[in-house]
Amino acid sequence: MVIPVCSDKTTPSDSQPQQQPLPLAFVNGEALIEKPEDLYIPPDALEVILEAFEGPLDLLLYLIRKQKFDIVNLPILQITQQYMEYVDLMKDLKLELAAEYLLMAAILAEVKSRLLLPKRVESDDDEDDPRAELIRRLREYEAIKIAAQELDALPREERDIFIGQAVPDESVEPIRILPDVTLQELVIGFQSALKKAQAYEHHQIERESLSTRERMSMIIERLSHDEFIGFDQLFTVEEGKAGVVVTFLAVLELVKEQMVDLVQAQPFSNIHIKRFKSSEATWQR
Amino acid sequence: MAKISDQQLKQLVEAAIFVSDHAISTEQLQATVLEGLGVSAKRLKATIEELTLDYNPKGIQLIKVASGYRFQSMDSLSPWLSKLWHETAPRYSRAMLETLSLIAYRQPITRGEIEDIRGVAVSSHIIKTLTERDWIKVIGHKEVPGRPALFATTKTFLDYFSLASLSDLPPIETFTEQVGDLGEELQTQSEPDIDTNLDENRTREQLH
Amino acid sequence: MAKISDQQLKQLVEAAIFVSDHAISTEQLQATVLEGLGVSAKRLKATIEELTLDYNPKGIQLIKVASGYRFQSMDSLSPWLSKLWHETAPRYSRAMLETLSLIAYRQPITRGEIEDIRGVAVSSHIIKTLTERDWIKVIGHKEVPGRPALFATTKTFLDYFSLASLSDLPPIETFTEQVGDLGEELQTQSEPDIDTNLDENRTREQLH
Repeated sequence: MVIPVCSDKTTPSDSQPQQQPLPLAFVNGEALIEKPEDLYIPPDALEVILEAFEGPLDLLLYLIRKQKFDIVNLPILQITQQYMEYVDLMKDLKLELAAEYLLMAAILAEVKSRLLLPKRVESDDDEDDPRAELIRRLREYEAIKIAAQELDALPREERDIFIGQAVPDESVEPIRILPDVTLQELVIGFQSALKKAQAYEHHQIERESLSTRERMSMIIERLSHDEFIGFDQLFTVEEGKAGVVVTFLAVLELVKEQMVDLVQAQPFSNIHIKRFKSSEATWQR
Repeated sequence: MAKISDQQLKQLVEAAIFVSDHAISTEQLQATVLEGLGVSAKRLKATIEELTLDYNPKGIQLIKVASGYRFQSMDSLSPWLSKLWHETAPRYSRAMLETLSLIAYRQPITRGEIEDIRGVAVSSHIIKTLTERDWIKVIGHKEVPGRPALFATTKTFLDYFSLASLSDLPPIETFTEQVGDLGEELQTQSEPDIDTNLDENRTREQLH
Repeated sequence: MAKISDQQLKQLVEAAIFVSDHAISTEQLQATVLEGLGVSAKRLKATIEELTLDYNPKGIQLIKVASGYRFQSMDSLSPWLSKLWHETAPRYSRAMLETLSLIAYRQPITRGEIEDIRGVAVSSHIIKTLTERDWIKVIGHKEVPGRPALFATTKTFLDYFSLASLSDLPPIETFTEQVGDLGEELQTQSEPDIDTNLDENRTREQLH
């Protein structure tokens, strides 16, 4: 465990048990060590002190620890008396007195009155001690109070620990996540493009033309300027009749668009196709 | 790169931990910088151990916190390093620290249970601040009337205090010695092994 | 601390450069972490030189930039470190989608033909983006003056849209009816026909 660099020791009830008197509070920068016996404390200071208590349990613990009382043999009469003095002071100072303080006063009074009752002889174990529940709560609270101090003392970011970082070299480029596009967006895109093109309004595009268009792209990719390719190489047997028809239509379309050249040696022989060369073109624009 | 040499692996892991914006786990390393390099878990572990040793004498140390590995300054240097910033580190009120401790040590815990132990109401402001800092979160509801929220601490909380798991919190037994024989009572009260179980649950939950 | 050992000085300088939010100059080091330690400029320089050498074989390097010193990852590690971050590109503009759809439905098509239909120029950025994504490619040139490139879609395009072939694209007859409202919606909500797909609105976010 690392020794904490700094820890807070400013609150009155911060005390570890059986320690030297710790400051009750800091008033105008000066530590207030002891509360005068007659409980006279300048009102400003008292306010600071009382506000520093985290609640009735904290105040009780403070009283117990300050008087070095044994928590197991809680001297309930003295504690109740001292507690009530504080509560009265809080009232006098018109501090916003949380209901919890009054509740604790009631609990203390109840414990006190039960202690005054004659003890039953048959059982004198802890269960019957009217203080037991109060003692349990005090202990439980004290454990958490110390746990909080320990936690505060742990090395922590911002105060004791600083994170070491290096910058990535400029050549580090985040992986790009490209936007998603749906088929529907594509369709809508096409539709809106067509809407714009008034000239195309009458144009009916048929399903068939799609595969013809695809085949056109395919054929152009396969063809070179120099070599002829046989028509039968532009479709596969698996495509059947439809493949032949589509390929043929695509070739016709390409011829029409002056993108390919055809050669057929004799009727019914294989057709040979190559890319159209501009030098041989007789195009007009 | 099908193969990566030990030296390259060490450089890559070192650089990745340094340039990452947060502490980085071995799983995250495998899923990002080591993707496709076929580095075994064992080899990665050995690399990290070696790096930890390399940095031991240095001003900056390789530390495992709850959400992974990071480099952080040596504790002993903090008085000097803190001069790098103008602002002083935030201080936390006792009420906040006590509430946080109760959630850390007694999780899962309801606000009512916290109030019972502290003997005072827990202000909404505290719960809000702790939640906003991402130190605590609601992990469920207690099946009692009103179904109050059950609070637990997060990995961010552990990271902030440079802890790898809840079991690294100062053991509550050590202060019970000072408190008296409270230790036993505390132990019987708290549900058995709840800390460890919970920590594992949350680990799974928080992995992105 | 009146005196500081060489080792302590090195640790302190090293940690300060690592934890500082920015590159830090020797002047800034002297004014903050080294304040009151009486470290001469010469001694500090020697320390930094030693640190630079120490980090030479490591995954990160001590670098001097205009505003001071900082640690930076080795450039050769960049391809792997890049995987730590993801950057989300902005959604495609309407111009981009229209261009892509025209290439898909009317291929092979030249840029001029796309412009004729859309009535506006097609920005080079659109063609570049679609080409980089490997959705379109040049499959030849049209034998008209200027020999414009003929664009067609690629296999990657078909794969992305889970199409076996272009004939699986939704036939136009079926969508002309249903597209009605959607198309209008798209038109009303979309920005003027300019290409807003600029890289500056990229978001850079860490992966984990």
